[in-house]
Amino acid sequence: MVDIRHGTSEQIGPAEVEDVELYHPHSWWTRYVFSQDAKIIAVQYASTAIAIGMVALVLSWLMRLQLGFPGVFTFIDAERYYQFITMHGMIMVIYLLTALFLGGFGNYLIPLMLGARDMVFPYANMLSYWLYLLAVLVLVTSFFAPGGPTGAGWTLYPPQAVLSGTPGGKDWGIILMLSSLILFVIGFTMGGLNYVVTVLQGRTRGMTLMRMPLTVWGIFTATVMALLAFPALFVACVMMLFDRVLGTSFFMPAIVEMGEQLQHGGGSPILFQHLFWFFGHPEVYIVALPAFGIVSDLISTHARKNIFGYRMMVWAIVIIGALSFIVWAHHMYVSGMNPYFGFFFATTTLIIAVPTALKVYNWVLTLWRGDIHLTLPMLFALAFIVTFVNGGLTGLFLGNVVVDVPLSDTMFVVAHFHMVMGVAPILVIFGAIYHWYPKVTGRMLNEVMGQIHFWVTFVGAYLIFFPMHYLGLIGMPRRYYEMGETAFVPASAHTLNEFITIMALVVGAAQIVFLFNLIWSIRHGREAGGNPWRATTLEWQTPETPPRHGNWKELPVVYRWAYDYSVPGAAEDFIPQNQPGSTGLGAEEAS
Amino acid sequence: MTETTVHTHAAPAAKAEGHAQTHQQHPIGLYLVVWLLLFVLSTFSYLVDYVGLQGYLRWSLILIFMMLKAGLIVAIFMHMAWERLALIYAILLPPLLVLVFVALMASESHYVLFSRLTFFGAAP
Amino acid sequence: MSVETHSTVREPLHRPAGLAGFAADWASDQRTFKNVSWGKAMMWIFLLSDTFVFGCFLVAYMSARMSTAVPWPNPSEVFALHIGGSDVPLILIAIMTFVLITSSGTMAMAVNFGYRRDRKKTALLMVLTALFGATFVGMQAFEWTKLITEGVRPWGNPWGAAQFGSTFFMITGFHGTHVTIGVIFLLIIARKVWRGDFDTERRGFFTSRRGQYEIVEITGLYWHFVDLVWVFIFAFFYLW
Amino acid sequence: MAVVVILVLLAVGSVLFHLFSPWWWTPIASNWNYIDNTLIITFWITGVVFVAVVLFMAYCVLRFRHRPGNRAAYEPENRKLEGWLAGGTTLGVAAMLTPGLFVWHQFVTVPDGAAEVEVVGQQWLWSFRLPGADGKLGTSETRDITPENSLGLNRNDAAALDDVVVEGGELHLEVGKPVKMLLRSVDVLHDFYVPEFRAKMDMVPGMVTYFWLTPTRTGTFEVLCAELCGVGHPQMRGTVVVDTAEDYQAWLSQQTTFSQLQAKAETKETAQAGNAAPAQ
Ligand code: HEA
Ligand code: HEA
Ligand code: CUA
Ligand SMILES: [Cu+2]
Repeated sequence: MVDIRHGTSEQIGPAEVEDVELYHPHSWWTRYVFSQDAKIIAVQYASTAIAIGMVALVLSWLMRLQLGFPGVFTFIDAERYYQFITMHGMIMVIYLLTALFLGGFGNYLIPLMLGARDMVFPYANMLSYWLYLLAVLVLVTSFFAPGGPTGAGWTLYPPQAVLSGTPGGKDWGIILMLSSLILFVIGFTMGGLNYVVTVLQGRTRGMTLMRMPLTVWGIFTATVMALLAFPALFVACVMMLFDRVLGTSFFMPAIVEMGEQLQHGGGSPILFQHLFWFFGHPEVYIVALPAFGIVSDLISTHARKNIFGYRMMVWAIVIIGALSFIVWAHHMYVSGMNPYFGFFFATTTLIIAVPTALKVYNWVLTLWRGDIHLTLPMLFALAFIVTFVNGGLTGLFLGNVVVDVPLSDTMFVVAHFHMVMGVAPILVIFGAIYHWYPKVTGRMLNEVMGQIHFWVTFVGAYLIFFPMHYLGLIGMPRRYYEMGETAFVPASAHTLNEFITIMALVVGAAQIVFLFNLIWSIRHGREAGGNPWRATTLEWQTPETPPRHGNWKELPVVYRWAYDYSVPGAAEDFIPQNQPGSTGLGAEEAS
Repeated sequence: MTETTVHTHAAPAAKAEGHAQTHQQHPIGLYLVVWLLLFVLSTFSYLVDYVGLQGYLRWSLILIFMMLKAGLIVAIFMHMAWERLALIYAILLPPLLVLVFVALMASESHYVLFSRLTFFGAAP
Repeated sequence: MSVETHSTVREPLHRPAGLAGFAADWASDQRTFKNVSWGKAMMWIFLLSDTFVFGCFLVAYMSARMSTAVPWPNPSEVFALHIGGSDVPLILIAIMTFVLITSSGTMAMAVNFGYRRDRKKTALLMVLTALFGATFVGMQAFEWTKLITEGVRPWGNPWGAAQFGSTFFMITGFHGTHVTIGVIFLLIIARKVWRGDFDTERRGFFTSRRGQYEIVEITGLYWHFVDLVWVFIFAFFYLW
Repeated sequence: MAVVVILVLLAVGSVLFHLFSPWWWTPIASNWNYIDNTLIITFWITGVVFVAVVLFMAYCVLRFRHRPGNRAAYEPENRKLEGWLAGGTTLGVAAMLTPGLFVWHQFVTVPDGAAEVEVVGQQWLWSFRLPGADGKLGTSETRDITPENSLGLNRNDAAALDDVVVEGGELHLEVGKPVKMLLRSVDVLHDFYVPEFRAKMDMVPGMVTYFWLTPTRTGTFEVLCAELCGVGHPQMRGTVVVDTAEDYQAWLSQQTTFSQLQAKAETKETAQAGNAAPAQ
């Protein structure tokens, strides 16, 4: 065993496996298109995710236009509206966040941060991306299929999802949606196995699990969860596909649709909900844990201070991951399931608040007595904490079963999950891009554009979603194409809706600044050098920037944990993980 | 039995990646015994149905034979018995989550059935 | 203090066994699963994920069966064969079970001979395994045709709950697919063994990685898993 | 520096917004003010935590922002502090959960005296059924649904014949009398939601769900559907009227029972048959 925080070469065992020989691309195609280099696959994943994410963003504007100014934009009819929210939700959660965090950041950072040359199975890794791309394309085709994409809501609840009362229900929409999801799961499994095995079996000498940067911990745990949660989605999709095309009755009881008796009978819609949320709840943490990990590193690096309570942080991530498999039915408090489940799931759900809370505390305690550089990544990290705490706390309302009863399926829920998922992790993504862009391209992103982007996005997004809670409190249901004249909704609420819409458009515009920055800086950005943030983790210690295929000339050896910032007695205020010697090891606290 | 794994010819000679591993090599005789056992157990569980046992006895027998078979396959044929605990726990613990799922869904199904029998007339 | 360069590969430190070993392994650097190759680790974790897939299928089946108010067809009659003037319950399924178990046995031996670098025996045993697997799939096909001719459809059947047909076709179908894929892989690997790829460490066509006899064990893991799943299907679908 | 200002503004602003914004729940009309109370408790606890965390951050940024020559402290962990924080959080969570679970227990245990009312959802309208003289609701069956028998009541069930059927009309409830809402759907998921009652529950085809409440004030309330059920979802509205005892009886007496509906249907058919006969 090696001490978490430091070690000398004597304590480090010999290489257990021989250095891999890399796959050497022979042509331009195998080098840049069908590349097996994790870093290139990462960029492919990220660009695809961002591209499709932009579509989802545009959809959100259209939805907001309808909600803010009902009846003004006549081309948005009810059918279209439901297709928009469905695609918006599904794309954002699965095809943007999951793909970007695991496929994008996972592929880029895991091998670099662990001192590996590449993922353990580059070929499967490549297949993973191409299957993901295929899934995205299938999803996109559904926009052009007869009947358009499905409008069943991203939860795809049957029977509604496969009936004619819903857009795409009896057309191609739902079929393409399910197929796309199935493809995504298969593709992801290929990549996921790679990430997990690389973390478990592909680390460099001296890199113990307890020396990994929290970024890797977050992505690793999320991937393990994904490998165990996606099967439920896969099964649910297969079964619904059969209900739709083969006429089976897994989720279909006897139904009279618009006065006509259907052939189905005996199935249980609740079963689908359980399968979906057995996947769905872990899924929301799958997009949260990588954010937790990344933000920890951003804060630590830019506050020039070791992350506070590293072990606690690791255990919190693991415990959250494990618990999240036994809380799924908190999405079903009012679904008509066995009401006594409420006691069990309310308890497990609120328990999760404790490890999560500890993470929050440790983030802010890392700032305490730090040397805070208000760089863009740091700003986004701070913004993340605010929005995440806000969204997480509203989660406690919904988790507390009785309180969920009036709030469920109202805009309060929408506000909750946007704050905690639609804003917080997205802010981390931005911070992370500002942080690692120099490593990927060798150049910094433009600071001015960055500042604009940050302020508008942070303040704007908060102004969009904080007031939205109160619409839910009034009783405004979600997934309403238009409220119409409703006695209990005051006129002022409609004004608030207009305000939210305007903010949404403003924030959206800021994203365009960001995208422009991404492209502009590739050429015109300031030269970054190898380690612009003076960070300790291995990815900043590569011989070249951007790192070449294979990452290292000679594999690095790790002598210390990832957080030796401002070590007393050390010359610099950071000590890279691969720097030997016992300068200010903080051995005192170690024990 | 763990020491079987320890004798590894990793060593300086370690050539390509795979070579640093222990080879899961075990007496053929053992395989044959397990094979035989699996046959017997399968026959038993088949007989449970053939004889037409019912109720708890049937279920306990079915489950016992099932677990025994599963155990043998995993432990011997898949060499789990000779793996180190690190792997054994990593693979065998997560499925417990499925058990939780099964338990809750069993109760849920009862609830649905109860509701159907109480409120619906003829069978749906 | 000499920082040893990467190339030196010393005899690995002796590792404690049991729980102490568990802690040591997880706290160690480089590899958590000592003496487990990348490929094998990958296969194990994949199987874990696949366990959840079949787990969910079975949960769905259980829920459907427990929550339907319509009587469930009695498998031991449905799957009976008319032999020698009398109906023998589940006989075909029993035979299928034995076939699959047998294939597991031959597979286990193939692995063994593989590590003895006995090319011929290994290849033969793998082909034999594949044959048993194919037989299993064949009998499954027979079973399906039999049921279909008797009027079982995914959306209904003459004897009771519609979910009987749907779950049957879905679960056995999914398992059958796994077996078929296994057969294909077995044949591919058998060919490589026969050709001696793993003695010459010939590179894979796609992955351009050196071939190892260990791939036989990895394929074996998958194959045994397919057998394992059948154990549960047999108990829950046919015997319930 | 701007960050500090903004953070403080966010914390303070959020609280002020909560206190002074005109947007708050509608006046309650049922016994579930327990739910409101639990919600208030949660608001206070979480509010305090939110403000505390954000202000602490703001302070840190102000106090420890980078200045030339600064150096951060080296403080890997502090078991004691982390222990205290964990404990405090656990308390806070418990303080919210415990009352919650008590109220939930009330929510799922229907009082014995509760009268049964059935709500039937379909795309996209509400129908209601009340027990007749026998005080029992008869069994139903989606398969039995026909134009004449739009709720699919079971003709062979004596208890069903005298049930009062309200197709697409208003539901009337008696103030102060606990009612058990039995929820049924004939096509897709719906959700019976009356904001003033606070309670809501999905209606699931193929089974019957429920919740109970006691209306506490008379008035007319709007029923909304709170589970996506296709394009008509937002138009799926209904009306619940909470009456005094006598108004309620007056309304009840005007409703038609299932058997009466059947009779009407019969006569129609025979009439048609009569007209049809000479035609050939
Ligand atoms: C990143 C995604 C993410 C995350 C992290 C969370 C986190 C949480 N969520 Fe959320 N949730 C979603 C995404 C997410 N959620 C989505 C997408 C939906 C809607 C799906 C749909 O229907 O479309 C949803 C819906 C949802 C529901 C269902 C609502 C309904 O449909 O009726 C519930 C109910 O329990 C819930 C609860 C919680 C809880 C308790 C947490 C907790 O994990 C939060 C824990 C965090 C904190 C508590 C804050 C930090 C703590 C402190 C600062 C200290 C606290 C101190 C004290 C409590 C004293 N969420
Ligand atoms: C990560 C998830 C995510 C994100 C980022 C968003 C972003 C937004 N969402 Fe959405 N939303 C969902 C997930 C998300 N949403 C889900 C799951 C649903 C439920 C669907 C359903 O009911 O079935 C939903 C539903 C939903 C509704 C409810 C519809 C209804 O119930 O009637 C509304 C209404 O206002 C809305 C609005 C918005 C707005 C204005 C934005 C944004 O405009 C907020 C402001 C913008 C940002 C914070 C920046 C985001 C930038 C990008 C996404 C660009 C891509 C990324 C990079 C360039 C790196 N969304
Ligand atoms: Cu009915 Cu929504
Ligand atoms: Cu959840």
